[in-house]
Formats: sequence, structure tokens, C-alpha cells
Amino acid sequence: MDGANQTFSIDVNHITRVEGHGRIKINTRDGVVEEVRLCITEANRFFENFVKGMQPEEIPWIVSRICGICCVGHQMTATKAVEAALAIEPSEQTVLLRKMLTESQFIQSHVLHVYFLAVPDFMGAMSVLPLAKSHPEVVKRALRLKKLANDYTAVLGGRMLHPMSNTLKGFRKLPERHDLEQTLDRLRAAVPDLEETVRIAQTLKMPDYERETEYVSLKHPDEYALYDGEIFSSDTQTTVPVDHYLDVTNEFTVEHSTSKWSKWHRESYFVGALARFNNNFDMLLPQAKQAAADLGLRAPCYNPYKNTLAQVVETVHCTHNSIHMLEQILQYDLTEEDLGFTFRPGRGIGSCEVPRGILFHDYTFDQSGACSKANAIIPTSQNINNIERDMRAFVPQMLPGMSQEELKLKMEMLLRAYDPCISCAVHMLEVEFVG
Amino acid sequence: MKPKIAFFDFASCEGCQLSILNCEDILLDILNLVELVEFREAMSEKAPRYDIAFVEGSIHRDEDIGRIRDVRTRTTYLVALGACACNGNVQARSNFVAPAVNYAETYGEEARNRVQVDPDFWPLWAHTRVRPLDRVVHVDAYLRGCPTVPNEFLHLVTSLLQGTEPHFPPNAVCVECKKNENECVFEQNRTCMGPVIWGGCNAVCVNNGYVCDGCRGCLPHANIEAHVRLMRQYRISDEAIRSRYRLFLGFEPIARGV
Amino acid sequence: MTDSIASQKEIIGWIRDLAGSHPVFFPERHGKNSYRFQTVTHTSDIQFDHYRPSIVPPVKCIVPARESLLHFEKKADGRVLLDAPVDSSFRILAGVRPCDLKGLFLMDLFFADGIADPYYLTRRKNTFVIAYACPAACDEYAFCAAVDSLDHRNGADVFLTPIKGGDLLVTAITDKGAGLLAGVQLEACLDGPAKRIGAIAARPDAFGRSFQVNPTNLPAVIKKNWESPVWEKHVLDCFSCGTCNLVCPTCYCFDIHDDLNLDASSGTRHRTWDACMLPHFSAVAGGHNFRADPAGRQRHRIKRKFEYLPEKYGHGMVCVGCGRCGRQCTSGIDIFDIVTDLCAIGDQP
Amino acid sequence: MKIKPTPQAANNSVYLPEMCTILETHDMTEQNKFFRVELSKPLQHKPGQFVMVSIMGVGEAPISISNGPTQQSILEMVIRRTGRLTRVLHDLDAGDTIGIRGPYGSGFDLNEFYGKDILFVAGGLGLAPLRSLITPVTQKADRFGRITIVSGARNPAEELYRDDLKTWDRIDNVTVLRLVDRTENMPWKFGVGLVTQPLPQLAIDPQNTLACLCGPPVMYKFVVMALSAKNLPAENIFVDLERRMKCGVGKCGHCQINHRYCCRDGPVFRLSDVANLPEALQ
Ligand SMILES: Cc1cc2nc3c(=O)[nH]c(=O)nc-3n(C[C@H](O)[C@H](O)[C@H](O)COP(=O)(O)OP(=O)(O)OC[C@H]3O[C@@H](n4cnc5c(N)ncnc54)[C@H](O)[C@@H]3O)c2cc1C
Ligand code: SF4
Ligand code: SF4
Ligand code: SF4
Repeated sequence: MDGANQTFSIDVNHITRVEGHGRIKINTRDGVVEEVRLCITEANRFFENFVKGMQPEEIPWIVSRICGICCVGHQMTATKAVEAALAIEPSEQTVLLRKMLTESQFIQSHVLHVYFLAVPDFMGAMSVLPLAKSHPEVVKRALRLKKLANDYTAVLGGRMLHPMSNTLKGFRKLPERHDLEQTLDRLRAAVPDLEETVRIAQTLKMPDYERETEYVSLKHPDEYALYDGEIFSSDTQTTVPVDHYLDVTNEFTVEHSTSKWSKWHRESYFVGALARFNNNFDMLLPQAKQAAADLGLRAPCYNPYKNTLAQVVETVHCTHNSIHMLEQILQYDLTEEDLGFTFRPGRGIGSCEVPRGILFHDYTFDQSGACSKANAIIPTSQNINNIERDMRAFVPQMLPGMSQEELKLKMEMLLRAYDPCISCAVHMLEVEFVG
Repeated sequence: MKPKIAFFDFASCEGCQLSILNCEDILLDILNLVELVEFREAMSEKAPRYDIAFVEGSIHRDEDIGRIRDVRTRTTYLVALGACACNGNVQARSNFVAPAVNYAETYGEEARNRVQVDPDFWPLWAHTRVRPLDRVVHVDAYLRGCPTVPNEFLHLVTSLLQGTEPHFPPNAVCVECKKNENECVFEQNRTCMGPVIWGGCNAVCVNNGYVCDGCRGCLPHANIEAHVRLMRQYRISDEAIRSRYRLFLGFEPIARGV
Repeated sequence: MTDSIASQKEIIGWIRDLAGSHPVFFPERHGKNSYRFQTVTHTSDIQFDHYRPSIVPPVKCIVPARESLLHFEKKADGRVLLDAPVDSSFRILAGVRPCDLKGLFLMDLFFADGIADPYYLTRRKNTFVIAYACPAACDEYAFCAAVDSLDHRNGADVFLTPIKGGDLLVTAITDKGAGLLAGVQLEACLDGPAKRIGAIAARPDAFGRSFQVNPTNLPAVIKKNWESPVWEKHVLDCFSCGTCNLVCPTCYCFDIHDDLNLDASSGTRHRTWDACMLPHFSAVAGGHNFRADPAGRQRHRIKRKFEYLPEKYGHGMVCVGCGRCGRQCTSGIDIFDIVTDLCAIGDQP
Repeated sequence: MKIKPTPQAANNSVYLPEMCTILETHDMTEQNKFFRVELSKPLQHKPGQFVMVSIMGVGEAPISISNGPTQQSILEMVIRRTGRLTRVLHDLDAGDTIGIRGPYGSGFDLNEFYGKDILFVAGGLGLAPLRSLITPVTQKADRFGRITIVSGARNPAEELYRDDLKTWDRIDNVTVLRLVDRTENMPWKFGVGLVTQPLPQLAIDPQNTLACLCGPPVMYKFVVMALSAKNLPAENIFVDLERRMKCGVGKCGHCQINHRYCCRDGPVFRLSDVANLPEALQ
């Protein structure tokens, strides 16, 4: 039974295989889509509110708790924001270590998403578990890559989640040389696994839907921007400084949402792997460009389902880039740095790319030395607007040839393709599809 | 028969579930021992009954209460997974700000005014109060920490598999600090929550150059008065001590009183 | 027992040489203010001039924080295979100070007493000790002289005594020690005893802290105090964290627990350090706790060191005066102060 | 110089149990289960000693030997379900394997008892260890004086070794006084009250009587008071004490009672020795 001329409503409560709680509602009457809504039902934890009163060095450590899977990204962005507020200049060594920490989390998050959350859809499985029986080599490879990435994070950060080594100005404990060497060896040895990952990704049949939108990411003149850069729009092909982020996100509330939405030059914009890929393709390492070619992924790409492929490309990039960075850092001995600083009141803004897109943190410190105002704008809340618009555009296109079940699955897949991290959405939001 | 296990989450970062997914070396072994029937983060299946439910996250809203009670009725054994579920974690600090203020801060003055007069306004925000699970339902075991410690998870699973309960000794973080031969951070003129905090994390924060901020919650026998006196000796103001206690221990009675 | 003389440089070179072929542990600087017995590598900083008692005593090389007692494997047919391998690897502890040497000597007695403990004894048998006599008190916490451990030598294989002019008097105390020194070119010394007396004479008169009471009378004084306000006084700030036990060179209490592997059939029975100051140390099933209050636990700890074990073994105080527990207690609770208070009360008629 | 390590001591660890097969189990009460275990050789134990019982992967606990000294390779125990290990023990049945090491502890010296009047006071599970002495004593009852066994249980359903109590009671010079704290509406034709209740009525020859007490910690103080009132000297009273134990061989420190190790110096202590152990009967 296909959806043409049908009157039905689909309600997917607690969407699975995404971080956090969401809900999709679709209502059609006589084959006409009346309403498509994406609701995020996650309870708010009011981070921006309760970090007030905290000491500068406590903030990156606490806000990493916004999200487990993006904890490094939140910590890095907060560290940069607080450092900006306090006029702290981290050393070259620190920045390099932080970049490695950042990329370690890109690898682990992308591998998790591609293998655990997305691939089962394409293989027609409810989860990765049946794959452990039917395709044990796939699951074992996924676990191997994920473990490598996690260990890499732990070597630099002290542990896999909510790392404690990084702080303002530098690292409380430097990674052991021996561990860095071992990580380098393991990353090099992981190249065949990556090639295999690309090969699997090649076989994934992507739904054939396109909708051109505005792509927003960081951009850096010298590198594929992840840790640093300015805000770039595919619409204007220009950058604006990070300090102007509020002009970019333009948060607004909508009637049916408990979250603020974002828009910049048009009704919505896209952040995440595909946006970075589209905007910064030239800065990818050759191996990553090759992977993109193998996957038939060309910039610009307007198919949001292919965000998953862009993640594969970025995994290749981050692995090879990490190999370069490790080679570089192993050339000299790491030096213990003095982490002391003098406090000054002020405001600072930081931005990093995290696996799911561009992230902004903004803190103000008053004379008392404690945080008096905080703001964080998370990729997923920037994307929600765009996801809902994709759904609205795709549902009518899909309806004629698709059963309700299939439609439901395609919508879930679309949502999962964005790899949304709803726990991150500290800005609450509700999008309902009710007819 | 393999025990059926399920994972649920409430307000949290979902890092504790991720910590378990991160046990790559043994994940497949674990899956041989148990039957995973629900794990929203990694699978789409759902189940009506389970032997062990791992519940992550703190309880904030009325609808959360309904859902956790439902989980409780379906499971034989309920485990609070991680600091949010065990003691409210960092978000418990928001209990010290009136809900209306929370909304105003996050959504603007208008929201504050409406939330106070209009009970139907944005019902999803019906934020009551951040509470650990055991304020709402009976909890059989606690896997403490932010994030949870895989070894403790394994101890729990293997204990239950053998028909007995896990045992987590109520020892301070200092014990593990000694076993790791760390120089006490007080020796370095910094301060630490370790003496009053429930160990089991292997003092991982101190091992890595930081101090213990107390994510695993206060020990039942914690000598808080002595700890406050000790912090004062290091010239920490009472306000700073209170703020420190409210980092991870916002729900502990002490954080309200200090 | 043979004496010879060597420069510090020669001895440091010798220790480095030994480290080339065996694991050698030496107290190395760690953190802001501390020392740790660490495996000597080519980058190790080996010196005798600066020292504070290491965070945990060197006996950790013989009773590690966690060790396996036995492995088990349950077979499908119901049989259970057990295996209790004993670690018989070889190690050298160098730069061990007299307090810790006395600690080792006492541990040897404890673990051999009654039914012998093969794990300890085997490791101990394969452990060589190169001790070093302190020329001055390491810091203001030490009270080794007050408990008679400053001149302890029993248990060392080689003893190094700093003598006038900066050289070291090298004494091979055991055959094992002589073996370690075999092949090392050292200047013979015929007046070793005189040199030792000289070294003792050169020490400051007040060596560390001292009690009002003569060491031999301490057990009797402590014994008088069962009910005493002193116990309560010194636990007001106690966290029951067990640090004082865990860093003590003569605390040996342990816990035993099983860890099952994920195959659900094999695993290991471990023993880990335990501490009688921890609140549940004496708790039994059903909830009864035989030492529920911190004051009772503090009393037990002090009495073990100054009354129970000294009376049982007859080798003097079982507190060796290293000062670690007082130094490292976060609340600054110092066994020296407790004993001083008890002595003060004991002196009252 | 290269030093050769002393060769490794082969599997002779004191902590290594012998794996034994359970021959028989039955529930004695709701919480207490009886176990008969087959050993590879006779235990050679003294009455009052205990063994360490383990299940690999769960843990180990001290359990009293409940049978009298015997040439058979048999061990009998009563295990109360209280915690991590004992609850798993309760799931086991005949044919299952458990680890046993021991016997440990001082125990009673049977020689001292010949010719004497003997008073046993057992509270609840305390009858299990005392049975290891009652059995040899009642087997050769003619070599002892008057034998009195006071056995108390919480209620009729909680009474242990009912058949044994009956058998012993039939022996000429043996008197068995069975009591429960409360009948709780169950049929019961014996005494109601605490184990201290019958003591004042007993005719005790203070010079020629030995008393053996075993029961919950609260019991000792009151029984000792009652016996002192009868002028029974502390040298003639034995108490069987219980403490947390991990090693059973005087090393782990958990069972210390002042300067004594409950596992090595006890668990059976002479009351006169306990007098200078303030921690013993508190
Ligand atoms: C000399 C002696 C004889 C005993 N005889 C018997 C007997 O015949 N029958 C019986 O049912 N019980 C006996 N007990 C008590 C029994 O040892 C405990 O009930 C048992 O250790 C509880 O273990 P668990 O793992 O189930 O409890 P948990 O509370 O989970 O205890 C964990 C561990 O702590 C230690 N522990 C806890 N409680 C005790 C305790 N009361 N005594 C010693 N160690 C303890 C053990 O090592 C135990 O494995 C005896 C105890 C002693 C000291
Ligand atoms: S650093 Fe903290 S946890 Fe460690 S010993 Fe000191 S007070 Fe205890
Ligand atoms: S050291 Fe403290 S803050 Fe760190 S994991 Fe352990 S309990 Fe949590
Ligand atoms: S180290 Fe200090 S605080 Fe800790 S148990 Fe010992 S006396 Fe108490």
C-alpha cells in the first residue's frame, strides 16, 4: 500500500539511534501532506543558566557534560571562549594537542554514527546487533576503529569521555611519549580498515533527494577548519568573524517549538559534515579527496542523506591528519607549561566545528571572577529548522510511491543522517507534525 | 536463560551509555551473556519486560516521572546509571535558580511572564526540579560517576549473572589516590573533594593532573564539617566552597546548606 | 660483613649498572614535594641528598596494591581448575631508608608468622635491598629516632652510610649483598665500625621529633589508655579515608575479592590493600559493624602500632617513625601528636 | 652480575582451596541450609574450628564445621543466607562444587572436657558450631558428667537440628532444653523465652562445670551474667566469637579483637582470656 490518497498520521516517538529524545509527526489527508513536524522532547538541563557563578577553569570541564558524544567539542569551544574572555594565549604545543584531541573525537563520533547508527538502516537491520551475527567482520572493524579513536582521545585527554587533562592555557598532564608513539603506529595500521569503510559506504544506496540550502561552517585559510577559523556561508561565499556569531544564528522562536531556531541568509541553513565538505573541499587531504571520489561525492552536494558519506570522508581526513600531527609532535619533547594566569573581567566567544556542525560558546565574567552570563548555540539546534524543511519537501515527493512504513523509515533515516545530537540541544525545541 | 537488559535515558548527556558502547574489547562478549532488548541509542527494537534496566539521566518533569515509573514496573532490577541518575549531577545546580528564572534566562523575559501565568504554556518546559531516580522510584544499584566506570558496570553484570548483588565499597577517592601513588593535591596547595567522595573511579582525575570535583557523590559517612574546615584552611571563601559543592553535588543536602 | 668505601658517584654508577640487568627501584622526585619508588631508567635522577619518605613505602614492590592469589576456570563438566602462580621475579630496592628497612623487616615477620604467605615470601626472597643511612632528619614530620628505627640495619643486603668527606661506607651485610657488589672495584675499609660510630656522632643531636617517653616504655603507656578523650579529639577532622594506613610501611591488612571474566567461567581471586580506618573494615553481613565509630578505629590503629604488635613480636615499636601518616593525612592528624597526648595523660598520676 | 631468582613455589598457596562436591543439602529453616560435602581426605579438625568456603567468581567466607571429628572425609555445615556469597551458596545443590580450605582456628580441646559437667548454650545458628563438640561428647556421654544443652531459636520454625536435639535428649546424662523467643502461633510444646531464662534454675557445680556459648553478639553478655551469678569462673566459660574475615589465617587483619586474631587465636576463646579484650563482647 503506498501513501497516495491516504489519510494517515505517523507518530514516531522516541526516535532510536540518535542521541537524545526526539519525535516525528506526519499527517496527510487524501494524499496531501498537512503537517510534518519534528519534536524534540529532551528535558532541558539549563546549562547556560547554572554555569553562572562558576570559576573560569571550571567551565570547560562542566560544559563538556552538555553532551557525551560531543564532550570534547564542547570542552574545546568553551576553553577557547573562556581564554578569549581572559585574554589567555595558548602555546603552539597546546593548540596542536587540542587539534589532535578534536580530531580523535571526530573519528570516534563519525565511526559510531556511520557503523552503529546509519549502516543498519541501509542493511535493513533494526540495529547493529544482528549485524554482529550476519556481518561479524563489519562489526569487528567498527569496534576496532572506534576503540582506536577512543584510546587516542584518552591518551590526550586522560579518558575517553569528559576528559580532564585539557584546561585553560594548556594541559594539566601531558600525554606520555610512549602512548603517542603507539597511537601513531595504530593510526597508520588502521588505514586498511578505513579503505574498507569507504568500500562499504560505496555500497550504501542513498535515497535520491536533493534540496539546495545554505551551508555554514568554519573556514580557515591553511587547513580543513575544525578547531579554528571564521564563519563561512555558501550563499555569500564570504566569512564573518566568530565574534559576530549572533548575526549568523539569528535565533528566533516559533509557535510550535520550545527551542529557538536559526536562519541566516535564507529560511534555514545546514551545518555538519556535508556543510564542511561543501565549503572546504579544497583543504581536504589528498587521501580524503580520493575517498570522496571513490564515493562519488562531489562538492557541492545537496542530498542531506549523503551527510553520512561526508562523515566517511572526514574520518579519512582526520586519520591522516592525525598521523601528520603526531609525527610533528613526536619530533620534539613536550614541555610542561605554567598554567597560571591573571584574571580579568570580560566576554569571550569561541567556536569550533564538532562532528555535527559549528558550535558557539559565549561567556562573560564579572569583577567577582565568576561567570555572569553564558550562551551556547549547538549544531543540532541550528540544523533542526533545516531538517524539518527537508522533511516538508521530501514527504510529498515520496508519498506517491511509498508505504507508510517506508515513509516513516525514510524520515527516520533523514533525521539520523543529520546525526542529530539532541542531548546537545540545550535550547529546547518542539516541532510537531499534527493534522 | 540470558537476562534481558534494557537501557533508558532521561536528562543526561548520554555519555554513560556511550561509556558502555566504548567497551569495544568486550562488547561482543557482553552481548553473548545478556540479551539486549532495548537500547535506543544503538537499536530500534523495543520490549515489554526486562530483567535489568539501566537508567541514565535525572528526572525533571511530570512526564519523566510517568516514564520512569513505567520502566520500574517492567523491570526486575533497576540500575541508576551515572551521576545524573544517581545524584542529579551538574544540572542539579539549576535547582538553586527558580524555574521561572531558568526560563527567562534561556528564553527571554516574555517566557518568564507567561510561564508564571499560563499553566499550558509550552508544557514541555514543565520543569519541576532536578531529582535523582531514587527520589521517584526504588533503585536497586548505583553505577556512580560522570561518566560511569566500565569496570563497575562489568562487576555489576557479572555479579547479577552469578545470582548475587554487586558490592561497591563506600571508600573515599583518597584510597585510590594512594593506590596510584598520587601526590595529594592539597600538598600542591590546591583543594580536592576526594576525602568526602565515593571512590571507584580509580581517582582518574587526580591521576591526570586534576583534582577530584566529586562527580561520584558524597559518601554516606562523609565528614563534611571537617572538609569545610579544611577548605577554609586553604583560604577558600565560604561562597566558593558552596559553589564547589554545587558543581556535581547540587542535590546533596550539603550543597544546600554549606 | 665487609666494609669498603666509594664515592657517591661510583655508587650511583653501580646502581645504574644494576638497573641495566635487573629492575631496580629508587625513590625519585615526583610532583611538587614528593618521592616515589620508581624503576630506574637511563633518565632517572639518582641522588642521595634530597629525600622525603615516598608517598607509599617501598614494600609496595612486594605487596602490590592489587595482586592475584589464584586463577580459576570452571569447565563445562563442572570441574573447576585452580592455579596459584607465585611471582618469583627478581628486583632490587635501592635507596631504602632505615625507617622503611625496619618496616620491611617487620613485614617479613608478619607474613612468615603462623601459616606463611607464599606470595610475600617468594617476592621478598627475590628482593635485594640496598639501604642508605639518613645523616639528618628528612623533614619535620619524621620521628624515627623516637621509635628506635633510625639505626635499624636488619633486612638490608647492602648498607650505605654517608661518612665525612661525602663518600659512602659500603657494607655488604649478607652474602646476597656481597654478590651484588662482586666485580665492583671498591676501596677496602678496615675501620668500618669506627666510621659508623663517627657517622652517628656527626648526626644532629635532636634527630627529628621525640616523645617524652622512652621507646621501650611506650607500649605500657599506650596500654593504660583504653577509654581516653584523646581518641575522640583526634578524629574530629578524620575522613575515615584510610590514607594513614595505606601509606604506612607496616600496615598489611588486605581484602580479597573475585573478578569474573566475561566468559562467565574463568577469573581471578585478587587481594588488594585494605585499611582499618575505612568505615566498613569490621562490618559483617547483616549490617553489624564491630568498629563503627572513627575513634574506635583510630584507637585500634594506634594500639596496633604501639601496643598489640610490639608485644606480640618483641621487636620494638611497629610504628617506624617515617611520619608518612601525619604528613599525608589531609586533615593533618598526626600519630605523633596522638601518642604525645597519650603520653601526657599517661604521665599524670 | 646476573642473579638467578629462587624458583617459584608451586601451587602450595594457603589461599588455594580444594574443590569439593556437595553430597547433600536441605533447607533447615527459611534462612539456613544444611550442606554435606565430600572431601578428598578427612579434615582432621577439632570441634569449634571453621573452614573457608568459596564459590569461584563470587567470593569466600568463614563457615563453622558442624560435624564432630571423624575419620570420614565429610564436612557438614549450616549456612545462613545473608549476603553476596551465602545467597549464591543457597542456590547450590548436591553435585555442585565448592571450594574448601581449612580447618582453621583454635577450637575446643576435647581432653579438657572429660569427666566434667558441660553446659552448652546455643542461640540460633550458634548450635551449628557447638554441634561439632556436642556430637563427640554425646557419643561417649558416659565419659562426661551431666550434659545440659540449652538451645534457643527465634520461633519454632527457626529451630535447627531438631532430630539431633531429640536424639541427644534421649541419652541418660543429657538434658536438652529447647526454647523459642516467641511461638508466633506455631505448635510448640517446649519452653518460651530467651536462652538466659532456664539458667538460674540449673544446678551448676562451679568447680566442675565447663560452659560453651555460641550465638548472636547480644547473647553473650546476658548469659555470662547469669553464669557469673552461679559463680562459674571465667576460666570455665568458652565463647565462640565471630568477626569479619578474609584470609582465615591471621593475616588480613579484619577479625582482630584488640591484639587477638579471631581466626587464629579464636574463634573459641576462654572468657578469662577475653577479659582483657575490651572489644570482644561489646
Ligand atoms: C568463625 C566464623 C564462623 C562462622 N560460621 C558460620 C556458619 O557456620 N554458618 C553461617 O551461616 N555463617 C557463619 N559465619 C558467618 C559467615 O561467615 C557470614 O555470614 C558470611 O561471611 C557472609 O558472607 P556473604 O558474602 O554472604 O556476606 P557479605 O555481607 O556480602 O560479606 C562479604 C564478605 O565479608 C566477610 N564477612 C561478612 N560477614 C561476615 C561475618 N559475619 N563473619 C566473617 N566474615 C564476614 C566475608 O569475607 C564475606 O564474604 C561464621 C563467621 C565466622 C567468623
Ligand atoms: S588528591 Fe584528593 S583524592 Fe587524592 S588523596 Fe588528596 S584529597 Fe584524597
Ligand atoms: S576523581 Fe572525583 S571527579 Fe574524577 S571521576 Fe573520580 S569522583 Fe569523579
Ligand atoms: S589519613 Fe587522616 S583523615 Fe584519613 S583515616 Fe587517617 S587519620 Fe583519618
